[in-house]
Amino acid sequence: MSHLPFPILIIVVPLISAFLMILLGWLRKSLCYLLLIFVLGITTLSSFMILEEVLWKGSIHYRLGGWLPPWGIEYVIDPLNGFVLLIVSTISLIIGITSKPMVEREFPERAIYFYCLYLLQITGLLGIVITGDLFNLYVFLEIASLAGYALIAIGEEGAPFASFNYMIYGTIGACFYLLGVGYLYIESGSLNMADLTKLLPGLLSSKVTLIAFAFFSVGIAIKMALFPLHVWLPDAYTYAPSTVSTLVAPLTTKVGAYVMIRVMVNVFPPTFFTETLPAALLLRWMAGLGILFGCLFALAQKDLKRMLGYVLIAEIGYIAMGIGFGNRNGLTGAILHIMNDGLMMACLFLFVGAITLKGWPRKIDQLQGLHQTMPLTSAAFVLSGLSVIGVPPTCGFFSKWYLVLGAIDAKQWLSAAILLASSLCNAILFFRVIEKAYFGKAGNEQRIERPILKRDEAPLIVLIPLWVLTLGVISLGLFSGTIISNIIHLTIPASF
Amino acid sequence: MTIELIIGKYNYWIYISLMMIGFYAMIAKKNLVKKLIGMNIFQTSIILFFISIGSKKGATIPIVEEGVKTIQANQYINPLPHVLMLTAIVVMVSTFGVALALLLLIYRKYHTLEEDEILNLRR
Amino acid sequence: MIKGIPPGFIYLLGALLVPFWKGRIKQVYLLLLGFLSLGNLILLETGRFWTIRFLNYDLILLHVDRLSMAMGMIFIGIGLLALLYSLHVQEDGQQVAALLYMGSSLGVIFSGDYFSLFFFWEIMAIASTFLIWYRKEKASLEAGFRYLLMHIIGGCILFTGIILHVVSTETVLLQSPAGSLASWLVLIGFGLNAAFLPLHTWLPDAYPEGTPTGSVFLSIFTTKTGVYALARCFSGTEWVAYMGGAMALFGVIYALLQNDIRRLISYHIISQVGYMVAGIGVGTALSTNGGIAHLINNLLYKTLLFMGMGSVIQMTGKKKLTELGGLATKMPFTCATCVIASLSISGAPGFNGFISKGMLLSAMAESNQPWLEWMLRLASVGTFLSFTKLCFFTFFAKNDRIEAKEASLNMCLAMVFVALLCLTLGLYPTILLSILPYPSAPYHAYTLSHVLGVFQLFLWTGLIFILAKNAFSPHAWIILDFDYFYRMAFKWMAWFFKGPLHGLRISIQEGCSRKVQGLIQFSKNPLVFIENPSKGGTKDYDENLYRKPMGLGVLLAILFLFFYSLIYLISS
Amino acid sequence: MEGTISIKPLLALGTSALAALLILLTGERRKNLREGWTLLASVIKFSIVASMIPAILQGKTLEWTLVELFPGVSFQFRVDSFGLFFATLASCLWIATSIYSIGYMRGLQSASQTRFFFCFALALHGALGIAFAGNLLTLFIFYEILTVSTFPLVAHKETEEAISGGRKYLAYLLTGATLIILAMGFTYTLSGNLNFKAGGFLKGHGTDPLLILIFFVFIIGFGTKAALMPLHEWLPTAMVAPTPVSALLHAVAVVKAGVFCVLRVILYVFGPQLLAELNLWLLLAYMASFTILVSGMFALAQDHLKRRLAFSTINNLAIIILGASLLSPSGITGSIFHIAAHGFMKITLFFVAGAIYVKTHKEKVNELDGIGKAMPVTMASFAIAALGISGIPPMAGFISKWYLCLGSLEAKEILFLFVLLGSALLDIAYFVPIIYHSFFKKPTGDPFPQVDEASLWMVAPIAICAIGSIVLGLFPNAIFHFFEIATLSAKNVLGVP
Repeated sequence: MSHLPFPILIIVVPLISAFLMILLGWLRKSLCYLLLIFVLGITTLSSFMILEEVLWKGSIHYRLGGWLPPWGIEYVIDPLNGFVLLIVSTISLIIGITSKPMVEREFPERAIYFYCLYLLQITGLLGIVITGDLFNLYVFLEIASLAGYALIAIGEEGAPFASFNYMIYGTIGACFYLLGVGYLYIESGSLNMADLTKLLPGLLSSKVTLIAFAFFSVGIAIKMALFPLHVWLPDAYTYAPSTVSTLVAPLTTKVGAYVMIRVMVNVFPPTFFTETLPAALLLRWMAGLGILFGCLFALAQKDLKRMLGYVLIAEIGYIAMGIGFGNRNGLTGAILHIMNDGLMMACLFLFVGAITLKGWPRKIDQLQGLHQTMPLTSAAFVLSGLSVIGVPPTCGFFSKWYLVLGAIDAKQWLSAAILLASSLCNAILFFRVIEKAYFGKAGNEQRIERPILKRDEAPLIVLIPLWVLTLGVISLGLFSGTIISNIIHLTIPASF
Repeated sequence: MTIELIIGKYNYWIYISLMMIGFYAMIAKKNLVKKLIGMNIFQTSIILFFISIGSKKGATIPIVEEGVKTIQANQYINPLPHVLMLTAIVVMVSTFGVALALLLLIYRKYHTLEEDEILNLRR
Repeated sequence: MIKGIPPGFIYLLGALLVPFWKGRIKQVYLLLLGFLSLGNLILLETGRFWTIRFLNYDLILLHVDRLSMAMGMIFIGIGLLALLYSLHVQEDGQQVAALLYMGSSLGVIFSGDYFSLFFFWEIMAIASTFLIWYRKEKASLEAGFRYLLMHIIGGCILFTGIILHVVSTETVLLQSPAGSLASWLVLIGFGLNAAFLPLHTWLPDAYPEGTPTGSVFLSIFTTKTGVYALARCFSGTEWVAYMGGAMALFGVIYALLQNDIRRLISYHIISQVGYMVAGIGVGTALSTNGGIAHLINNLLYKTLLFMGMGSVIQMTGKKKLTELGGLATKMPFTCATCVIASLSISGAPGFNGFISKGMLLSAMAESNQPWLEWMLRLASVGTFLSFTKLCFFTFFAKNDRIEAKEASLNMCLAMVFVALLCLTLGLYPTILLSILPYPSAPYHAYTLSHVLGVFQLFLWTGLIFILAKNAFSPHAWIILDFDYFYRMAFKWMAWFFKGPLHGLRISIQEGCSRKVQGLIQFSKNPLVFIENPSKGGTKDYDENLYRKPMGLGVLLAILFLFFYSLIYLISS
Repeated sequence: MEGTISIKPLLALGTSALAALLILLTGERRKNLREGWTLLASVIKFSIVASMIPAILQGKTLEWTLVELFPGVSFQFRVDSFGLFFATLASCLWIATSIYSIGYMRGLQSASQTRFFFCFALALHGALGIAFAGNLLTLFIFYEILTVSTFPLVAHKETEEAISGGRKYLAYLLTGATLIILAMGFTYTLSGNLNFKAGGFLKGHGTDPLLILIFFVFIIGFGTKAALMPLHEWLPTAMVAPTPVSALLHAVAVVKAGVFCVLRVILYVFGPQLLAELNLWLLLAYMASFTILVSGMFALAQDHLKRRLAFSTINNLAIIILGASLLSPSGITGSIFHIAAHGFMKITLFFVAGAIYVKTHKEKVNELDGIGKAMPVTMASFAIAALGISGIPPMAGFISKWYLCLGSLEAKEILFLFVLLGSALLDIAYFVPIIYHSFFKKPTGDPFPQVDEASLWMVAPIAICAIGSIVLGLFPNAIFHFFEIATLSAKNVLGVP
């Protein structure tokens, strides 16, 4: 029993505040934003404290209601949870700060509900990460997803349809996951992850376990939008309101990736995943194809946000590929990329949000002159774009580096080639945009006439978080050594 | 293929058939409401699956009467799946609710709920 | 005690200041430089000085012995006269080039190691090229380029030899190169400057195209440094001696066929250098002395000839024998000096050519080289013949259409001075003999047999000229030299680089960019290979056109589930 | 060899980074201040770099470690003799280029000058970082900074041609960069180490075929920047950039950085011993020789002055690589020295091309007949530099030629000596016609009616660089001790005392 209440605070505070938000909204609408920031601040603080404690004292076991596992729900926080928790809460805080002007511009009348859903979404995501119980994870998964469906549906013309589409797939994914849990329960009689870790090695030969694993593989793949089960993603993220896609894009899929690592590598014995079954092989293939597909289709897009959606699919491919290598370096790369990609995507989607805020179109062709009116914003885009390409010293390079090392360790030359080719593809993608934004005169496409190309920067409340993220993108790469040796290495199973 | 496999595990067969019906609806039906119903059937099948794995022959519901001192596990069916499914039902209901709201939005926008018509409209 | 500095430095550093002076001051400055180096020459002592550490080598910038001293004296002396001759030149660049040229050739003469020798060798080549280009005619530009190319090629060959030598001996000291390949390469390198056959083509090609004053400088230094270098490193190589003989004959024969006056003299340079090379190749003390003596004498009368012909060209604007004539009265000084020079070169007694030619012939006889001796004698016949022709057709043949004035004062002064030198050395050969490298090889010029031999030769030659005057009269024909093949080779190479090779590069590039264009088109719509739903052909990708019903995705999910389960079940 | 801890490398790098920032902040409004920053930074940076020379000459190395990136590899600067050589060259020529580019950009009244100066400072930052990097990863970080910061410079004119040139540049270089990641990954997997060590650290790791593979991946990777054929095509295309950029690109920072990296790989990662054992040096030398000759031939066919210079650059870069691949003391010395020699001479040539463009807007070789009269100092500098590149004394090119040829004989491969001399001949063949046409050819009419020398901002750097290439030839150890440092590096690499 932990003496610190943080593990429960981090779930309960946003959950309760979500409902308080509506009450507060009836009283004073203007306070909602402050409440949001306050709550997100608390969660960030808590996750920070949790991570610190985990790193100093080892895993935290927090039992809800005092029930002993395997009957009660237990929150187990090891360095992996702690790390992802911190990523999720920090990014959500930063995005939360920026939400105000975007909400006011796009849907001011629905602000209260937005904030409420926002908190629910965060509750779900944090819950997924923090829980040590498989079923509880399902519940949080659905909380996050439901909030996500609703949030996405706020968006522009195609949003409800995209959201419905997302919901069908999401539900199937979640249900598959639930079935997997059910099969595991049949076999082992336990839902607790720590318990299962102990029980499962004896049960691996059973067909039921195999089927459970298959359900997990597909279910989680749908949730994390792994190719070819990604079909929901581009539409949903394109049509979502900018602040929503800024929140959902970096986090939801990353949390999905976390679940994949947790289930496949932690709950099941790692050798089961890499050696007994060709699961790692399949994952690598899916990831490799996904990377190529994502890059290729991103190239074909004309809409900046949609392009980023496809880039995201490729990025998910990276993480999956890292897991699929089934070795220390690969997994390090995958976990590091969860953080890095979270930052990069937040930064990029926030950029899109910022330019939409100032009335710029999202069409890549129409960005001429952007750097004159919004120099700082576009500079942030350039830097995070470079990170996606994998230009050092930005953080994107380091995850790519570990992934390549993993590929070399696993002797997966094709995968290595795909990783490298995709960074070239990314270069084309981002320099295409940069070129338009900075060297706009060349295009013979119709240039939108902007009579005054005066500086018209995004508001500070967006700009500062954007640059905080950008600085993170630039500088975290240099500290990746510290992060890896102090945190990520603790999360990797000993057998790797 | 023994008769036991069919009869003895009928609960699984039912769950699988329900699930397939749900899938069929989701895949083949053009109408979004029908798709949604398919999804609901699919979810219900999962509930059935969970409930059935918790059941035992001759056991009763897991409510301990007052005053009973010793609990014999084989007299009660496993309570945990029930508990889980209570939660799951809540989740599913809310999903359904959200979905209906979405359909409402879609209908307002396109004045139809037929998927192919919507796709055509957006071309 | 004031020690001398390396003589080349005076000119090399002096050249840098030329652009800062104007008009009369510049002329004084130039002459001052000449006298300064003359004075410096007196201060030089025998030995090795100015050893400096450069890179990993100890370079000797001032290596003085009798050979280099003799060369230095004549170079500086004649250089001063050449400067005097070219005082009227206005262009700074030309003066700078001339000074650099002189300085670097002096650098070659006085350097005691291969590194600095080569260093100055290359500067010499470049600087001299500018003297050709300054004429600014299209022909001279191209000829200069060919000249430069030849010299750079020669430089490269020499360089290879030197490097081979340096690597095998680990020293850069100037000595006979070690190793047969190295010595062949160095020999060829030196030989190109000394106009060995068939590497001589640069000489008659470029010298006639130089500026009038520039040609004077050109005729002085380049070939003579070659001869010097041969004397330093290849004295006594029989092969070289025969090359010399061949050059002497070849030059004369081609000279006889020329129409352009400066080209005629140019071929004579080859011939005269042949004498020297032969002397050096034989390698006895007397023959080497003879070679160097001939070098000195040749410098005097050949410079005089170039000066004279330069004046003629400058004054008349014509340079073909067929167009000239009758200048004897109009340019008396020029005429007189030219006749003196012609007599000198032909080796008439009383003129300096007589002394050195005699030395060479006696040396040949002494060392039992009858073939060489006869080759040189035959060349002498040709020399006399061609100079009779030159003087006759330039100055004495009838030509009424020509108009000319006497050359300017500085030119005449220089010419007269050189002519006097020719005579002095011819009449008082001891002056000449005292500075030669081997003081131990005595020679008496005016013996009866020598004088008689020469007169005999002159008589016969004169007879031939008078009898066959028409045959020798100038014709405007083109004479094929080895030149032709070199030019063709260069032309073909240039054509190949600019035509097929360039075309290949362009076509590869275009092929690549077409491929890239195709890729770009593909990337705009990766689904081109799949049927386009809106039957409009391949358009850019549009998500609305390609959006599939959501049932497809659901199906995909189930298929994947099935697929995964199957694989897991099979593989476990 | 123990490194002395010193903050100087960091300071030197910080200077240019700070300058870039200040330039960006100052912006278009206060031009003088902005350009003042450039000049100030270049001078400060140069003095910091120069102040490290004495310590290096004493055989020390200066180190500064920032942060450990992963086990065994830190973000670390280590200044050794080779690195300092390049850094001195780059920072020294940056001063010249800054002065020149002020003249150039003002002369052309070019747009987006802030971007230009910003990227310029950043590119120099990258170049210096490459020079000071203590391991492959740090090197790669700055390599990429250099690549990316040069893209806006190439595309500066914002015309269709400029942008496509920029694209080509990026396409080539980023492809190369990804290969480098792969090669680094292999290296790290094999040896668990990426720190440069004079004489290499890969010996004794991995199998021969794998090492050969790594080597070629490295060479192809870095070879794109060093414009090794057939990876050179970006370079002539990148000539659309403004001339100071071309000068920087082709004389100092970018391509030299590529060559520097190749040399680092040859000498400090693989090491002479390993390369000799695997016989890889010969292969590399053949590759370089091919490039040398073919690029020389290509250069002959170019009408565009800057393009001709570009091919000449390709040629010279390959010469540097050839020299290093010979693995002999003189070869390595010559090759390192040639980095500086070529730097000074080629930057002069580009400056001249730029000065001509600013004054006359002419870029073709055959349009320059008679320009020597109008711009005598400029064209004289051109002549000096061009002849120097051909290896004519007293210019610096001669010294490098001498040592390179010595090197080829020390390696017992006289073939490469012929290659080097052949390239010198080709140099003469394509440079000299420009010289005599510009000075002596009588053009029809007066093609340059009112042309005189460009502004002092431009002529001064031109003349200084031209004189510099002569001074470097006559006194190769003067001021910067270039030759001594080159010899020192060669000794370190070969392990000769």
